[in-house]
Amino acid sequence: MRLSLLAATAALALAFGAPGAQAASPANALVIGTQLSAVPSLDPAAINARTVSEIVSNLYDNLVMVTPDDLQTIRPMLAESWTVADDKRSITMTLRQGATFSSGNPVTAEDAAWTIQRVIKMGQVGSTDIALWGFTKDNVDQLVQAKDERTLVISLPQPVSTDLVLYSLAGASLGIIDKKTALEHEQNGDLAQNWLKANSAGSGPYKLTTWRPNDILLCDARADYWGGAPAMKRVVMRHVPESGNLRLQVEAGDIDIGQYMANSDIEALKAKGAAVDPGPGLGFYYMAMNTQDPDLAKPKVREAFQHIIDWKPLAETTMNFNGFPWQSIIPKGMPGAPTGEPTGYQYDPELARKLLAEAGYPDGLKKTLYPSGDALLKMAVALQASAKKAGVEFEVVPGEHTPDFRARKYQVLVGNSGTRLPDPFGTLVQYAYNPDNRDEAKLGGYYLWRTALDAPELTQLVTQSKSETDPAKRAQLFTEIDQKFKAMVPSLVIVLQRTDPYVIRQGVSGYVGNPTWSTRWHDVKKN
Amino acid sequence: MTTVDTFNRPARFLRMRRLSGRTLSVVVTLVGLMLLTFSMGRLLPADPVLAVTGSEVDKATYDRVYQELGLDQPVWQQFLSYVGRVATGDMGRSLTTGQPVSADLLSVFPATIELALVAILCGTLVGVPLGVAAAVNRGRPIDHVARVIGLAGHSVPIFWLGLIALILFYAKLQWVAASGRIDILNEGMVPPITGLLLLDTALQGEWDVFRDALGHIILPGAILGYYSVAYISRMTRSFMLEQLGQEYIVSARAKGVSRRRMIWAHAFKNIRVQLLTVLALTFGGLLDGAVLIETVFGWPGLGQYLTRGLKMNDMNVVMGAVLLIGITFLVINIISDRLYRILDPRTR
Amino acid sequence: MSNPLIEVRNLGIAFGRGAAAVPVVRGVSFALGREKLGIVGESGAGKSTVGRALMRLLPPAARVTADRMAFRDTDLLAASERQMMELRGRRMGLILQDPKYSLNPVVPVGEQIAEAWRLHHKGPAREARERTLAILEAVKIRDPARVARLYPHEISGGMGQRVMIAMMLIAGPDVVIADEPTSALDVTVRLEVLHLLDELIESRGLGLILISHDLNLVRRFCDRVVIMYAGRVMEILPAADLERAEHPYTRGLLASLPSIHRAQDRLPVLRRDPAWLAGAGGTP
Amino acid sequence: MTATFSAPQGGLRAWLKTDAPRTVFQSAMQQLYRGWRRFATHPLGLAGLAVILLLVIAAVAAPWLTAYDPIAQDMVNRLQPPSAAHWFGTDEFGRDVFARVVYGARTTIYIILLVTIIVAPIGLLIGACAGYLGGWVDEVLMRVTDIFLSFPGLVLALGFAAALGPGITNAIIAIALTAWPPMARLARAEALSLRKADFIAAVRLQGASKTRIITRHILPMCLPSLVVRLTLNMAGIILTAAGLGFLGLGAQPPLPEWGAMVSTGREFMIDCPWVITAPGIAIAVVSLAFNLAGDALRDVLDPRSGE
Repeated sequence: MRLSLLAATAALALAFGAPGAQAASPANALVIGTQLSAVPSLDPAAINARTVSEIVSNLYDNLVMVTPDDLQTIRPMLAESWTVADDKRSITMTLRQGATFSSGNPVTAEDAAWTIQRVIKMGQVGSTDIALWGFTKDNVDQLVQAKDERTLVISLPQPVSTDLVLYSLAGASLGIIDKKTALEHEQNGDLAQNWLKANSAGSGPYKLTTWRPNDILLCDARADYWGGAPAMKRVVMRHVPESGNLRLQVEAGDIDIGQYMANSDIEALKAKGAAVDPGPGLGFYYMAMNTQDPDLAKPKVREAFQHIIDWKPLAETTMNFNGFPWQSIIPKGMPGAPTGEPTGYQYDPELARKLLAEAGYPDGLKKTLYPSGDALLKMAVALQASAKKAGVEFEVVPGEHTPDFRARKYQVLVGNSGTRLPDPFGTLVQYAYNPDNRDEAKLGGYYLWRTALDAPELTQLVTQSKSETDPAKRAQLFTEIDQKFKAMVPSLVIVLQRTDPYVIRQGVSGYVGNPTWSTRWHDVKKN
Repeated sequence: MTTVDTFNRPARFLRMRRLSGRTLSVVVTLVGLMLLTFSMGRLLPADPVLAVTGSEVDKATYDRVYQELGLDQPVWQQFLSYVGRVATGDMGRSLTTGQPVSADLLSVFPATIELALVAILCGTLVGVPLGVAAAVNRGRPIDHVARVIGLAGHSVPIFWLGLIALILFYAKLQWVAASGRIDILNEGMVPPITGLLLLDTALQGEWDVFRDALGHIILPGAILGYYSVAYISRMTRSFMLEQLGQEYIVSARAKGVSRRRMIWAHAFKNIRVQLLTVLALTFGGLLDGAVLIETVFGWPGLGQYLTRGLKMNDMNVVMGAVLLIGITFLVINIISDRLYRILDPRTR
Repeated sequence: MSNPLIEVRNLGIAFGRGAAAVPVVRGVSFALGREKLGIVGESGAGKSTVGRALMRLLPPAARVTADRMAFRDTDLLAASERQMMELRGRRMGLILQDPKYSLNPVVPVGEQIAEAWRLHHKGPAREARERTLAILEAVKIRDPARVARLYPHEISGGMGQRVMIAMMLIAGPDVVIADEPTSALDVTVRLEVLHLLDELIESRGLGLILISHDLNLVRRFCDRVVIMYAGRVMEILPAADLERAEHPYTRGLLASLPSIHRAQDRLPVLRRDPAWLAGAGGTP
Repeated sequence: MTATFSAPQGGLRAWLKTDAPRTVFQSAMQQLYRGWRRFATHPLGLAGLAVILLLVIAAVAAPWLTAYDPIAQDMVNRLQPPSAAHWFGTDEFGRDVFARVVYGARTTIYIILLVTIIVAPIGLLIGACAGYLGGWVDEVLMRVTDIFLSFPGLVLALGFAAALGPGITNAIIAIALTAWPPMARLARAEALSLRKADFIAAVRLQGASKTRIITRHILPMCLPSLVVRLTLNMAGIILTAAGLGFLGLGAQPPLPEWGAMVSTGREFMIDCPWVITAPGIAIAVVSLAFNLAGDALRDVLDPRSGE
């Protein structure tokens, strides 16, 4: 009896001692450590989050694309060329020859038309960017048609800047799907939604081999890709929830790219020679105030709240890789965006106290503060402390509060936004657009609506910027919107512009984070 | 001649009644489990309709789905339909993974079972000898040391221990892997039979994949095992003390039996069955520790699946996972009772 | 007493350490030849303690001192644990009181008997099995093959004690210490087991120490008797001379025994004399 | 006769030691004294008790032990290693870790007291009623207990905590909901063994009602083993609270709670280990202390359960 126990311990010790040299990530495979927790589907039309957009943009090709270094220039991809009609109400695109899906079927204009129609008909989060141009379930079949094998015509129901339409076609959700293969797996008219959740039918450089939610994603390269076989034969995305664990693996060389890492781990890896792509994003960290709350409805209170956020040390320490100070609703570098350091509101507890007293609250205010999710908790705690000095008492309630934010059931909330449209209109439609302020409208997609602040003039200007086709006029419109937004003491206080850092192991090159979240693996190399 | 008891009821009838008595209590407990998870699901602040339709939905579809889910029916009717659905294995669809919850549970549960089994093995290999040593040397320093080592296992926060072990055994010594159940090279190489990687690879003779899987499971398993050492060693100690005081020990020694044989071949042989029930209870307790360990080691198991469900207010996941854990607990207790009867000659 | 099997002089046993030590046995001396020696006394007189001390089976807290405590020429005090292991079972056997507790409940009785043999004799399992069946027959158990497979809770008290005897005799000891061997049995079985024990002891020419609180049993069954009281030996005398015992304690004991021949309405109660505790030592 | 508390000859020791206590109070004190004497023979038990006393002192005397405010942020010297100024260093918001551990003791005491107040009465009442009344009452109550027991503590607590929402009080209620079943089981076992006791029959003969018997006679008898079981389980309760804190369902920021501190501190564990070490050790030491004290207490209060 005793012997068997000793034998078992010895066996364990032997195995324990020598599981072989830790297999560093192989030379021709790229290993990405990330969070795969909230990925309900790999269907391009059903997704808009960052990580899954990256996956989808490597399984599927778009008609056109924008590269990380120049977000304004629209470049050809599956569409070789395109022309805009004189009345600017339709775009005719000519598809390239020789591009094939992973099933071997050739990529035709019919696949492109069907894909766009499908996105609109499904009407899920993937359609937000393109639905803005007026496409609906009823009109999309007539408006988007394949003239022949290689020609696709897109007619616009309303006057819209064609650049905006093309930008939305570059988004991950508009990845072109192999119509024939998809329809083979359609289940009672669901446009193959269920099948595409865990399978891929695209023409991208990689095809899906294994997908286990919250665990692992395996994609293998296609040697016959029309844009040339990618260097990395296999790409693995591994779910590593613990940042410390991920950092150790990057240090040990088992993982090449680290995403969603804690700032201290990024700093440590940077010090050890890893490259850090700051990954500027098209979104902001903001503090939202629900103007249905009687106190927050008063502009003077909102003005005071602009001075309770100590954003300098926040950007330098707690959130140093999560964003840089920014106070405009137009992303930096975009047409109409201010230049230089933000000069608007500074952290000034005394001023805030004075303003609150003027607004009728001599001994300050007490409100609940919701972080929109766990990632925002540390920002909420920092805000809680800095606001205390200004006489504002915040009770922080941790948890998942995005649903409350959408349903206007909150007082003060800190959150972050993101969009994939590389055009100011993308953020303006979120922050300065509120066509119908009634509760029944349920326009949860617009942040301004969530704060219940009616701004008809701003809304009108934003609609105008959508249809304005002349670039110079659009830039002037954007600046005007930005100034008017600041002038009305908005219910959304912009604190930082968002950055999503990627840590890239030494010896890995060609991995560049795309602000529109269509980060492509095609050019990644290892030496 | 059928054996009858004092009220001349045939033994077969008695056994049947006792069996039915026990299955009745099992069924009642099962329904109780579902009542608990159902009410827990209802209390969760998430709106079940949005879980199905996604957050942007117009009034019409909202009402249609509301009706479809039967939320308009009285609560007890909803509970009955819930029990009906669960009986057929339909636990609804998960918000976070998009898959039906029952499919998710099938893929995550073997990972936790395997982790718990390795943990129990480690916990026993350390806990039992520790308990025996403490009992045999009662009162002497080794007794106190054994108790502190055991209790420390239960007192030290498991996630803290996990992180420290990672730094030591993974970062510095490179002995083990850091996360996941297997290296990406071996991913999908071995067709699953039981879903337990160690077993599947061993059965199919894939020894280096086995060693790789072992390298991934040994650290989280050992730490989770250490978490259960306190309970196992304490129970072993009290069982052993009870046996060492028995007369048959004196008669064994009078026969000239060596000390070691007296401890293991005689005293320990008597407590093996009792230890079985202790291990069964420990298995349940391990599911607690698994919840934390799986987060630290990125182990794609039931624990992580449940905590993510709770964090994302994914109601179907919470109800499904908690119910599965409850049922596992129940099954383990039943099996340990049955084994207790079979293995102990006195009650056969 | 020519070369005795066991010789004990001025044996003292105390429990606990230093000042807290509680003396249980003081100044006991006696010798055992190939005879049946009874040790009798009230419960708590220390007779079981003496018996177990001889085989060094007392719990670690016990302190055993003696001028001499030897089995033949082996000094039992100085013997190493390894030597004692060889001696126990092979040279000296111990029969305990209640088979329900003194047999391992989860091991078949045959196996427990065979173990006693295999501990001291190398050899194939077949031989141990044969020896077991032989000894079971020697203790008059019918159908030994079937009984060997049974568990202790499946056999009666009488049969259990026979198994106990078999277990202790299989290795061929020279001395058997029987600690209240029949107290747990009902009266009818008690005599059978005693005769069996007597027969085996006589036929194999062993030395027996029979520890009991039953004066009548010892008087009829043993050659010599050691009377113990509060850890001391009051008197050692041949069983036949019990009626002519000199020590007041022995006479007091005898007087308090009910007897079929003499009708007595009130049995005299023993009056304890502290003087008995003063001196120590009885004749060897 | 009324006992006047006269100065007994030979001082307190003699008063405690005399074989003939004159008042109920004196006999109770004597029992306590004898219990303490037996408790004092356990070195580990004493160590455990010492740590628990330390915890209470730290909680009560927190403001005097450290000048720092556990909540005030001081971003300038953020993540400073332990130094003369900050004995345990500072955390990611520049708060003094030593102060947060000391004030964290208050949270832990709050958890312990609240759980005890909720768990002891529920457990005792359900157990005693089930044990004493028997029949279908026993069957129903025990089924309910079994259902709660068939969940590992943390998992059930997680479920309730998520349902009730974050916050230390909700977390404690969740923990209490999972901690009462073992108490009920224990009280039931005691009540079952007492039900047949003669003195209970005697009381019943005097016409005492069921409730009176349970409350006045059965409950007090269950107290000793309940105290022991509660002390032993307290370690589990503290760890469950820490587990909830780790998963973000425990205390709301900025309240200093050891589990939450370890959870947020784990982000800096590799570079600034002191942020996580102090609260980690605090959790370990306190729960170890309760385990050791519980073991020693078990010896004193119900020796018949053996070692």
